[in-house]
Amino acid sequence: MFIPHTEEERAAMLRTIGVPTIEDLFKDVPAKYRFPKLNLPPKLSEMEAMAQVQEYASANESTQDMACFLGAGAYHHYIPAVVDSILRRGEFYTAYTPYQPEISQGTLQAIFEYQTLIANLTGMEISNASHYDGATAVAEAGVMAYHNFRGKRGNIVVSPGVHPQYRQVLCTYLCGYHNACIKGQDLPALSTPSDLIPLIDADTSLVVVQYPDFFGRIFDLTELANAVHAQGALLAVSTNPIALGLLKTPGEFGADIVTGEGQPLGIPLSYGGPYLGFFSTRKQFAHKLAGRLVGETVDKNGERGYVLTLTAREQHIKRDRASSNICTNQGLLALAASVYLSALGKQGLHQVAELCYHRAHYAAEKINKIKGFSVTQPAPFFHEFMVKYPQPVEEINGHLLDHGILGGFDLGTAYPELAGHALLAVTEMNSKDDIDYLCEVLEEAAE
Amino acid sequence: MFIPHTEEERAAMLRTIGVPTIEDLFKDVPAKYRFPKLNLPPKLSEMEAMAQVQEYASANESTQDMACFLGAGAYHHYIPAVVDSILRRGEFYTAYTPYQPEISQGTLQAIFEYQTLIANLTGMEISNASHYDGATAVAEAGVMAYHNFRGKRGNIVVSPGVHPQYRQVLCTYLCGYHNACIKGQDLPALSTPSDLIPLIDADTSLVVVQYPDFFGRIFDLTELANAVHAQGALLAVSTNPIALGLLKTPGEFGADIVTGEGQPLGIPLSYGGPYLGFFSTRKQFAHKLAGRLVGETVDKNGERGYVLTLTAREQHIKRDRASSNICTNQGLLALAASVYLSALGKQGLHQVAELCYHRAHYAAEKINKIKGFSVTQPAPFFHEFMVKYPQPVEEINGHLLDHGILGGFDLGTAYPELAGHALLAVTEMNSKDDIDYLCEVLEEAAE
Amino acid sequence: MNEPTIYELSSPGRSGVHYPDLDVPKTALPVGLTRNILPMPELSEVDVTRHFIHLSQKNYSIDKGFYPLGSCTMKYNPKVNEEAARQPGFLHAHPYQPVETIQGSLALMYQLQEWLKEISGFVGITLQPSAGAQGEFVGVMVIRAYHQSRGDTNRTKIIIPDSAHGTNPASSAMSGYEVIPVPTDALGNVDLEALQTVCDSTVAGLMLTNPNTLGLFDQNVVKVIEIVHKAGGLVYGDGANLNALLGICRPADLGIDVMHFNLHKTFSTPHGGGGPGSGPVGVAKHLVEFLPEPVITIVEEGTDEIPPLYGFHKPAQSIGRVKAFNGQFGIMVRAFTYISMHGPDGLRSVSEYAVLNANYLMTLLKKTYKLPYDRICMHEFVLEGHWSDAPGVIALDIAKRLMDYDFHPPTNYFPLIVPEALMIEPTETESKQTLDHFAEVMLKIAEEAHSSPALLKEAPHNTPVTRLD
Amino acid sequence: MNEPTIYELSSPGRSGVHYPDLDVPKTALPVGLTRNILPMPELSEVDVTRHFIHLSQKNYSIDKGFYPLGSCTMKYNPKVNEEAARQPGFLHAHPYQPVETIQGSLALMYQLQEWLKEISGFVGITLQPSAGAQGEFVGVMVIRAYHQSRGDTNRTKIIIPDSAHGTNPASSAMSGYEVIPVPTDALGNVDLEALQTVCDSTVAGLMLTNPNTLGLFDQNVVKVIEIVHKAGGLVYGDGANLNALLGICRPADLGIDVMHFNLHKTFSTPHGGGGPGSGPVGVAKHLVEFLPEPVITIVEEGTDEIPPLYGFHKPAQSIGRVKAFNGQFGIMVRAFTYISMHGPDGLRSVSEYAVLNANYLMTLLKKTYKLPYDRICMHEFVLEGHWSDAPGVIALDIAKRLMDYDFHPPTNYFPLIVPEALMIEPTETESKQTLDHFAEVMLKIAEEAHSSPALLKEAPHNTPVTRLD
Ligand SMILES: Cc1ncc(COP(=O)(O)O)c(C=O)c1O
Ligand SMILES: Cc1ncc(COP(=O)(O)O)c(C=O)c1O
Repeated sequence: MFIPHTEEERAAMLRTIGVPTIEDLFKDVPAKYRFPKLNLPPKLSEMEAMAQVQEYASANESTQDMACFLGAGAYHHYIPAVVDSILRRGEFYTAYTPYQPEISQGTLQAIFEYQTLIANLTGMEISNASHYDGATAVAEAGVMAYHNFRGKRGNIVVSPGVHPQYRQVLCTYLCGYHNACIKGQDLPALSTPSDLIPLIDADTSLVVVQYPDFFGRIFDLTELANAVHAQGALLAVSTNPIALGLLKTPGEFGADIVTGEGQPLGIPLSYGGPYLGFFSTRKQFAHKLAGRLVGETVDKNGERGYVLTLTAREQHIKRDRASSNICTNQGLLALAASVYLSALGKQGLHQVAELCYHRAHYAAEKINKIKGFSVTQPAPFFHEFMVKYPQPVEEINGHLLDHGILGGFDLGTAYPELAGHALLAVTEMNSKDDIDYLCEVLEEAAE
Repeated sequence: MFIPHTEEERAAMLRTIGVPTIEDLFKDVPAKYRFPKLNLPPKLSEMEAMAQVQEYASANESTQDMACFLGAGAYHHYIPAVVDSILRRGEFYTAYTPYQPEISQGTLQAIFEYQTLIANLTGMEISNASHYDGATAVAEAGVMAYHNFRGKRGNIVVSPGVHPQYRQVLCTYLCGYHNACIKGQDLPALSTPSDLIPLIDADTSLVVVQYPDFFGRIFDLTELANAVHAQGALLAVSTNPIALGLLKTPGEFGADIVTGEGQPLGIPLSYGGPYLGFFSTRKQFAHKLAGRLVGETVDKNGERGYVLTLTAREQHIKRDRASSNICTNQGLLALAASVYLSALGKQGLHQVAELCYHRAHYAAEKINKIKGFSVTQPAPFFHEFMVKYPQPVEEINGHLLDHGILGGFDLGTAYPELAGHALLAVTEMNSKDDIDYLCEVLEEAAE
Repeated sequence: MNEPTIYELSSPGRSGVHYPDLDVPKTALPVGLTRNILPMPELSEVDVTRHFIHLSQKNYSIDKGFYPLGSCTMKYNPKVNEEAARQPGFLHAHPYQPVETIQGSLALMYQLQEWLKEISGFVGITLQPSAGAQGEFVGVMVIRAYHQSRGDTNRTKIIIPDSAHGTNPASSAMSGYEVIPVPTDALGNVDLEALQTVCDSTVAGLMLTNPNTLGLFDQNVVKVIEIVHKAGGLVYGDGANLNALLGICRPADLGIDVMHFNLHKTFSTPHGGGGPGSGPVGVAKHLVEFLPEPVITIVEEGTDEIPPLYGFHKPAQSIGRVKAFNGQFGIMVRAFTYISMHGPDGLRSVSEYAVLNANYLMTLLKKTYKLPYDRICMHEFVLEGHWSDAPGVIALDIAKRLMDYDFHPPTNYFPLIVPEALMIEPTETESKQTLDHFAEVMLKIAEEAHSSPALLKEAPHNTPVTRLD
Repeated sequence: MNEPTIYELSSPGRSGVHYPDLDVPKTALPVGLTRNILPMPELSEVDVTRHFIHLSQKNYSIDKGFYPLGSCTMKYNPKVNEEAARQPGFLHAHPYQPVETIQGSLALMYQLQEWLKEISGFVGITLQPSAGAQGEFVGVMVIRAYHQSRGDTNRTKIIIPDSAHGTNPASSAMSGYEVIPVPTDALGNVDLEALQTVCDSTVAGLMLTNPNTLGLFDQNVVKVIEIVHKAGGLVYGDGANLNALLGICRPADLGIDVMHFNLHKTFSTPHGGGGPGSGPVGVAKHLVEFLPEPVITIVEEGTDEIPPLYGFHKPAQSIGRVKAFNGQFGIMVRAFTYISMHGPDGLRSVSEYAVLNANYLMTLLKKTYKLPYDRICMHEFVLEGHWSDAPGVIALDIAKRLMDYDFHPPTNYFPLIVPEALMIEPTETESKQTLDHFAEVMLKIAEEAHSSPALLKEAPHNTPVTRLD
């Protein structure tokens, strides 16, 4: 199976080492704790293990079995077959961090390209090699801003329109930092960027907004950016990469940091992970950036090559003064995003974004016409929009489920003031027919 | 998508060629037949095409949804994940016939190893690179034997225990040959090898048996081999490669040609294809062998290399005097078989064969005890055994299907005299629990 | 780097894939009928993976680069095809499942038959043949059955142009026919006069490749077919070159009676290092009843709500079976997916761009390499790989030298009627940039052939092994 | 061969993946909020495939060969794991699906929690952390929350041995702690005296890696833990080296309070060229209520017929969330599959053979390379890559020279306490043959270092690029 040793080989190796048995190699382990009996099920053969896994998997219903109108930070997009065909290459997935550049040029160039793609997509200058997910990317933006002002500005203003879980993670990450304080959490759920401005002051290191926000709303961030910069603070924008196939970039608004969840870029839903946190910023912050960074160089023959750069920021060298503890990140998913963006290209990405945009608006308009349902939120929005339901969201969602539809996110669970509202997501996977069917079932549900 | 040309590139290329439009390249096509309108559905995007294909696929029930006791030449075995991980390598599946050995050593060495594995498995000296399937491998044995005697021996004696479709294919292949005649077709279905002996005479070029035969029966072929050779004829044995994990090889019995269906060696059922015909023989017939053959050589630096060898047999050179017309064969499936055999190895193959053997006998014994059912056929058998049903096989199979069981092959469809008999197959995929469940449902069916 | 064989890597006692322990009582093994040694290798999974990964790295492939192997249509194989064919409902279906449980596969096959009819103009299709050569065999056997069914038993010959692929004569011979070659004329067409001469009442048919293996559309194709038909023969079309004709011209419209398709060429199913392929055969009306069994058919018409029930049909005068089960199903799924993604306009574009690419490349090369038949080509063209002022350099040297530049060489030494043939088929999936780069290298090699021929004679220089014979 | 970047390969106007045409009316785009240029590359699918295939070919990987990168446990990644994680029911499940629709995933996570508990001896597990470093962060935050919950707010320091991985001090600092290093003694253990000295009431805890990064099991581990506990501190275990301890010793039994697992090391989930990993954290009883949310739990007990209903639980004094959604689920499936296929005996074998391999290789090399701590090692060992009689040659040169022999080098320059460190972790999946071959090459390189050092200084010689800084 996976341990190749034959009896003879083991015996020969023990002879070379000079111990009689393998057990003798463990004498440093306190005898009383040595060789505990593990109460685990007996081993399965590969075919049994696969059968078992299939049994678990088939106990799920998934977006392959249901029409999915659920988003809220994870989106059901089509993944072109070419993406997984590349991810399945052992050369990529069984390598590790490219510590030895000469035999890691594949990984290094792929990351370099990923960085370029993300910088271009977000309208920024540089990008790192990835974060764990969209949430920790926001958190690391908080940490970076904190360090940027050497801890002298403790406040981080966060819009309630930032994904609720991202805000939680930001809080967890920052709570060990002296003086750090997250503001804006008690603003009304549907606050707009301008509602944040009064909270920004000389103690503010960072302002964080989501664009489009958690409710799918698209706001002009110019005014906010000006206000942030007027106070000498930084602006971080957590964004949706597919929306940027269509929308003005955070960079154009003047964002200092752009983060986001890269899952929509060719990464399967996979019950929430592994996903991809992306993080881009301006050149001036290169030394403050967490994580890995790949740069271009030349070898002695003038041949172009790629290397991990600015590693002095990393914990291997800086230890307790490192800008972050991140080590293993989401390399393979960054590769997925690169292949996805390359495969779709300019036209494809734009087309997907348009399909999402127009279909979501079509759905909103149509749902708004159903008796009892109302879409109170004005256009424009992307991927998602909020609907007021005539009955508890859970009930309606139960009804949808019975009709093979995975309903929207129950906003009341994250924003008590929005109880009775659902957040419905529409992507290129939801055809007009799917949307029409959803409307039918919704109508029925309300009866 | 797949055609990369931009408008500008097309225009530039036409300028270089010196024609104004692409249409002008087709002036040799008679105008009246030029540019027909094809009545085909409009093109689908990748995501639509995948959705369509998924719809078709899910209109099937498959052995993944049902407990499968159906065999009859195609078997439900477990395919270790490593097999497909290799088959998905673009380097293998997007290459073609290794005409240029220096850049095809991967394919060539893999075929060479396949040939060695098959020769070793069947107990023969040489193997070719593959045939289309088990049926055409038998047919090509017939053609080879015919040519071996320069058409002077027209008779081929074929056991009724050879797969009915293989016999049909043999007939189709041979019917263009002067004087060729297939004998033995009117013997009783359950004839034994010794029943063939009276049909063998000086006009016999070849005797074909299946081992284990279509009914799963395992016969000693020594006596038959002696009788065949006494008449100066050749013996071809169509065999089951998994059974050879356990059983005496056809080579040991004195077979001159061994063929078989390689599907059980790591190839998905895939509704009947693509499969793999294997074909091995003795060195003395190397020049008579159809298809490709890879041999070992050294380059000028003494480095070992592999090449297509004895190509003078092939139709590129010999044209109408070639030993066969086979060109494209089943290369990728031969690779699958190599990976499968390497991954299972000596222990694994033996273990699979044992599981099949013992479970089949367990099932037979248990079914035989069910009222109304009888297993008339004495042990030993492999993979399969014949059961007499108390009701028409179709009816019982219908009942099984209702209980999620894919029942056995209805022998009456191929052997009218065996109406009311089913051929049940058992592999390592059928656990004792599955078998017990089958018995329960059978018992119920007969009530 | 030499890669050991799996047997050399084997270590006695090492175990690979494990299986469940036996859960039923043992039955005695048949005495005297078990084997004593099972000479299979003994490896761990890591050994196996590394071995085959190492081997794969020694291969050239379309996924790696340009593969202009003439007559083989080495177009890019879309990755979605691979996913399509691996849908569990397809992958795990047993060939003997009751038809009611397998309607998805049958519907797909039926649809593919219909589409192939529409593309080619034929009236009947069998999906059963495993590859082009088997398609040829089927076609010739169908021709044979046709004549026999009419009691026309004197027809013992098949005419085959000298430019034809070797499988054509081999298939004819397998079907019991004598093969009569006809020459190619100066323009690259079938020599009409010669054809006339051999066309008599002993002729069963002609095997015609059009566009032929020179990449040329026969300018007299209608006439050629007429001559054969007049003599009472039928015309077989070798569809290996169909990539030039999608939406351009339907072979049946020209009068061809029977033709095979190469799904692994025209319809982008991968070549697998030498297969699997798939070689469906299309026939005109008068030949439908001779097709091999099974043909997929509608056994019960559907309604608006209920889909039709698909099943099998055995043509009345079928030549029989040529393969067990139902053909290379997995390959059909790939071709089906490919056709779906193209639609009528997309298919026509395929051929248009295949022909554009070939003519473009031919234009770039023909000043430097001799082009024996200089006219607009279809999807491929044939050059001569030798020069009188570069004695000693042959086409093979050019082929090997191309490897040094990371290209797969063109087909060598075929068709036989062109000396030192280099048969180049770029396909439509290659970009202008790739063609320009290839042309540049070809011109450079032509120069090297004159200035430093040793570079060619000793090529390839960077491959895992040096030149092998 | 230089591979152009995807932007260099781009051709204006070229299109990649196509999507359906819009089937609903258009809505006006938000004025002033759309982008004018979308600087994405323009490629066809064949461009994309070839590009990434070319890149892949420039990588070393476990699938290609021996990868003894110390501290990273580069064991073979079973192929079945990849299939398991790609089961459609897993792959297409949305993280916010109602729990009733996702019992398969939840049951798997629950089971994995239980198994990790059993393997480690801990009482509570969170599967949420994304990798080892995030696990450390979680662990230290849990320690912090524990002290705070007791009103013990004076503890501002975390003690970390000088041999520790850089993530340990970084994680402590992120959690607001001051880092106090303790030295390693001559035998490679934590210096007890030094530890005693720094252990006072300001100490929140100790981060201990055991076996440590020298590959040595701390011979005083129980004592070390006792000292910290006596001072009121807690002990964090860095579980990166758990591959030495499966079925050998349960960290919780030793008294460790909290520890992270690296599923991507110990449990064979692939490293992906730098992730994704997964870093579950196990805690002793007194820390269970501080775990991040969510923990998977049984919300309704099952019966013989009805399986239990699984759901989420938020521990009462949870440190909060450290990641959106439910952790790196796909990685959990792989680890789950791996554990299933090993069972208790198989897991113990993993560690036994990992340790056997390391000791064997150490024995073969230690006469030639200086072994600074010469005693039986666990799953890895650290050599010094320099010799006084080969001036100028450093560990890096040896690393680069190994590439010429098709090996991945060991970890370089870590742990920091060994000069010119070469940290070698063979893992249990490598065969004696591979180890013998590696040892042979290492001895040859040692010889070359003395006889022809330029060979080392100029290495690597056959890589796509020469030495890069
Ligand atoms: C012109 C021509 N005809 C027939 C064939 C035979 O097709 P296959 O290889 O699919 O059997 C080929 C294959 O290369 C060919 O090029
Ligand atoms: C000893 C040790 N601790 C912690 C880590 C960090 O783990 P990860 O890379 O999963 O974040 C590593 C990783 O290399 C390590 O070797």
